[in-house]
Amino acid sequence: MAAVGTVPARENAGKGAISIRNVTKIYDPEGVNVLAVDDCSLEIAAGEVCMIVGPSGCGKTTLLSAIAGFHSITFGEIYLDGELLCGPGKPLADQGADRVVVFQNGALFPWMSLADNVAYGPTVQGRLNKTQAREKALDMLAEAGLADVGDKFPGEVSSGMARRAEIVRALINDPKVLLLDEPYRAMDALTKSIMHEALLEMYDRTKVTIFFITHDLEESIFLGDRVVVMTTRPCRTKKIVEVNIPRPRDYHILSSEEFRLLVDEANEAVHEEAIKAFEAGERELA
Amino acid sequence: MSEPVAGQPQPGVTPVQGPPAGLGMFLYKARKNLTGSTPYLMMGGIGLWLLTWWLLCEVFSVPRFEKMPGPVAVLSELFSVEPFLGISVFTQEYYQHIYLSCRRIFFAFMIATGLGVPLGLFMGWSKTVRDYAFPILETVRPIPILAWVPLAILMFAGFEAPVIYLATLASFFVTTLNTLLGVDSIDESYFRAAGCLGAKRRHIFWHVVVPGSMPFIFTGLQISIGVAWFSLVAAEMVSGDGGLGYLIVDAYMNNVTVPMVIGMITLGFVGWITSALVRLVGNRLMQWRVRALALEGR
Amino acid sequence: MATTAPNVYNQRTVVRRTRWQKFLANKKLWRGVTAILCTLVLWEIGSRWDEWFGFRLPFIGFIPPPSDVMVAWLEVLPKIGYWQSWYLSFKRVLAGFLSAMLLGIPFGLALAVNRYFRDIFFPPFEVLRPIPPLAWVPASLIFWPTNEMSIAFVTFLGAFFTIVINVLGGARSIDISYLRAAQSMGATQLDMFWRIVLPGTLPSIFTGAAVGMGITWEVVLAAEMISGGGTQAGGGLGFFIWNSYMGGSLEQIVVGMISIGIAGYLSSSAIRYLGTVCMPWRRLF
Amino acid sequence: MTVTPASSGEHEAQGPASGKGKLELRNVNKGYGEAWERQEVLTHMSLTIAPGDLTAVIGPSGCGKSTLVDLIAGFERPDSGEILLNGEPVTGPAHDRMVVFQETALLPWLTAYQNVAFGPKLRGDLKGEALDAEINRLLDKVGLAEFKDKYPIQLSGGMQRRAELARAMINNPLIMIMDEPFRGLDAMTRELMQEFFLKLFEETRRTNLFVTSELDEAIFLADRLIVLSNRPTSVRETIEIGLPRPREFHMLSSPEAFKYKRQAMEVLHEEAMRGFTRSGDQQAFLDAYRKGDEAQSDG
Repeated sequence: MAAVGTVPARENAGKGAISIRNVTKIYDPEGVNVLAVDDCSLEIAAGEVCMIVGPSGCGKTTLLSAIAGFHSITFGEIYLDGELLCGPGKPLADQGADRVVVFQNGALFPWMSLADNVAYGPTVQGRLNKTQAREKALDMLAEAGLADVGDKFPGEVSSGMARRAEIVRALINDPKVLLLDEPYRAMDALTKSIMHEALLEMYDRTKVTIFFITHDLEESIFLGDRVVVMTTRPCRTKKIVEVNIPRPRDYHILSSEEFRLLVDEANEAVHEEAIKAFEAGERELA
Repeated sequence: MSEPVAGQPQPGVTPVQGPPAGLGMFLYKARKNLTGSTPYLMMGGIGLWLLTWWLLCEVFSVPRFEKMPGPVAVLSELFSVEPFLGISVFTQEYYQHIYLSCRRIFFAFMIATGLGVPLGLFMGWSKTVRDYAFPILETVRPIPILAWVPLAILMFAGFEAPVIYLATLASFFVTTLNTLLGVDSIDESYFRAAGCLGAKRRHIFWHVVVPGSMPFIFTGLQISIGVAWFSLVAAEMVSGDGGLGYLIVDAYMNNVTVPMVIGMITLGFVGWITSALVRLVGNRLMQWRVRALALEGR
Repeated sequence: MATTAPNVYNQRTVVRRTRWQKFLANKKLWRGVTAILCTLVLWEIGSRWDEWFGFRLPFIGFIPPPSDVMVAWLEVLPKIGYWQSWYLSFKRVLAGFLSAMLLGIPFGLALAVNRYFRDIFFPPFEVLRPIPPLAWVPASLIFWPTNEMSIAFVTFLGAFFTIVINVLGGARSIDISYLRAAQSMGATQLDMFWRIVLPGTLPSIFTGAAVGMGITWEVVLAAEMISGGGTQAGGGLGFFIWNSYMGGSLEQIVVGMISIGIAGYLSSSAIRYLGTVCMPWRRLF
Repeated sequence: MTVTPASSGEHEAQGPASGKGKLELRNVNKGYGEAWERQEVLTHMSLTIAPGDLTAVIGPSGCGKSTLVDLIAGFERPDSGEILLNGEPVTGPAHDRMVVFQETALLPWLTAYQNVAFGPKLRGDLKGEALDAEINRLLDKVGLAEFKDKYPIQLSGGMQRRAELARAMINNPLIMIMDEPFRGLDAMTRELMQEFFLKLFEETRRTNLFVTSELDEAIFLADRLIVLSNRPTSVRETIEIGLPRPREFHMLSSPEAFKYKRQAMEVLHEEAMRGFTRSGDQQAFLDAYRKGDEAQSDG
């Protein structure tokens, strides 16, 4: 579905294919020498919701950081729409507004109101002037059901609202890819399910490519087109589950038969990795 | 799915009766505060303290305490139109001393803030600046400010400059280190988020580093103004000419105790006012934090 | 494109550095050393400007050059009087500091655990707190029979307020679930005080002690300068500085300043060390 | 529900009834604040927890689950109504009801061993070698034998929860109250902790009240699931979970489990939305999420 209402059609619609080829990341090669990602390859189509599931500390976030340009990679290369992001000779990708990250604990600037936060991207890139950006920000917030709280500071609204505003802040830049790093981790299950529906609704509107990191299997099946189960450190792809549940989805799906079958299919692999990660964790501390 | 937004009345929920407005709210709060024992105990505490002071110094004239002026002596002197010892709220001299001290504090505080905050920000922002500047700062810092007194007198001519220099030095260290701490305290994800949104390095400085370290800067400034008063008093006592510290030490030299205590009380009061002012400015500049804290405090 | 062999991990040819090589490559360290050396050199040049170029630079020109300071220091090092100053100052700091701890910790804890006690005693405490400790010097000189006692009293005041505020804040911020857990395991009020409130406040006590120690040194120094100067009761590093000032020995002033810096640093390190010994659970990580 | 007590070699110092408390809440009401600030948290709360059962309580966040725990544990008193444990009214905190706290309340200045020893040492009801043996047995049982001399911050999140379980179990409570004990753990560790806890429970069948906001967790663990309504809170629905014991994690994706899930989800979603969009009162809204924010500090 194309964009509705006040938002003009997305310029970057249909873009955002990520190609991760043989990526390896070694932290601190001269010292502790930790192999975080080992020869990982993954193709993500434009407009796909790709869910990455793996135990915490397995190296998923490293992968996201490499795409976003926070961390360099040691070997391999990553392409966005056929253009090299990082690879040999250019280990660190440039940071840019075509790949916007939503962070685990939220990174709305607490010193700016929600509207200013959302308007920040276009203003700082010089695409829009302050008033225009603010207007657009308020429009987009209203669309996400946050019309009344545009002038509030992030500390004044609930974490659920803040998280939605953060996604709006990402979307206003018309990114090719939205990178989400366990954004709902700290929320309780019921709030989470409401947040999921809000995210799905935004996705149905924009069809932006989503790279979503989580360790919650149900969340990933509910949201994703494809669930990639990762091994514990070093990070490799272990199993890929295609999710063919039609969109738009709502919470009824969570208790449907097809959902159950998918959970059943992926559960074994995830559980195995969880135990492995757990045992590794115990060993490390002993 | 579009959720109803907070602000629209929802069916099936009993409306919460709003808080009373204006005078009603004031009366409600006053009533609530006065029903507990706390306000009475607090007043009792102050009263008890004044009473002890009075009994010790003026009524029973306990040995050693008798040398000190009691609260009655101090207060009657402080509020007499024709003070016996020359200092009261009706004399110009009293305000002259306050003015002198405040002016020195003002200059010292401004210089220290003007130098310390930018230095701290740059140290936090650039690793190179920090690597060079931090060791020097840390080497000089353990030297107590008051050890600088003789050097300050030698380095600066006159009465005014050494005093201001000492107060400045004291608040400079506190301000710089707290600002640095403030920059360090900013979550890495804010830098990353700004980078993602297309901010350049200079944008990050102005939009992330500066506002993000504000809370620590103002904590630092509050401590810094306290430290400035601390060193100002010492400096005025040793080398000064006028000012509240001088008032105290001058009274001591002349063997009169009442102006001494008046000086102490005034110092406490003025010091408290200045730090309240800093807090006020901080709160004005950091509405985002004040509001969030107010909600949490509930 | 094919930059990766399938088993990259084992084929790495990265050379590991030895500890010594790492030390040499420590950029931060060398930058720090450079900065301090540069400062010293600039100081030397600034101070000797008068000698070399015939006119005095402002400010820095009045400070003796570091080389002269070094010479002066070597001169006083073997003298007993210098070490006696150290001893006297340390004694005063310790006396004031310990008495502040002994009174401040129980007072702070009492303020924290008992509401009525807090309501009564906190307001006068708050009224007295903003008065800078040095403003008490003349009053305490009059009040106490000896100089030594008045110095001790002012020193005590300096540390006392800081320690009380820290203890109070620390004790009030103890997680309520600790108290509840203890309660449901059958702890009495006394148990809760000794086993929860006290260890829970320990970190704040040490924070307060570290800050208090700094103030103590300042106060002792000032008190020595103001009161001890010129009398036989004097002594101490503050007096050493003041005496050098009166005697016009600029180098010795700087020697005194550096000595006091070292002394202050030593005492705060001692507190930090004590903190790690008393709180093993904070030493980790 | 009739249960045959699992016979394990457990130390049963408190007599035969140990660990098999029966808890009853009769028409309990609780609210906070005065006048216009007054917020009713619990209204007409009645429920019975059968001995040897694991009862899960689930409800939207901010609905008053924690208040319920505080009341049962005796940290707070109800405004009206009564709480009975084995027929005796609850008057204050005591070691017959042990709470396992959200996040954990292990004392950071004590090692795992000392933390477990804390309760018995306070009361002095278990001493010397008997105490030592019991602590070691429990630590071994929760898989922390190697870690007994470590301080809580040296342990991983999962280990801390297990240490806290051991600390509660050594007091031999009549009932264990778990207040969202696995909150803040990541989903995978959480799953493992659930399995672990389940094994522990099925071995001892100690009466357990398990408060949670995670539906899967509740269905996986519980004999009975109590769904709470949004604030003011009362029991909205009770679902008997008939999954066989001993349970395994496969059962969670069985058709039967999904049947329970469907049943509970309808009610829960409705209640959660009610909390989410509750009136225009921003404050109430925030209250509901305050806890979610606090959990973030777990990073």
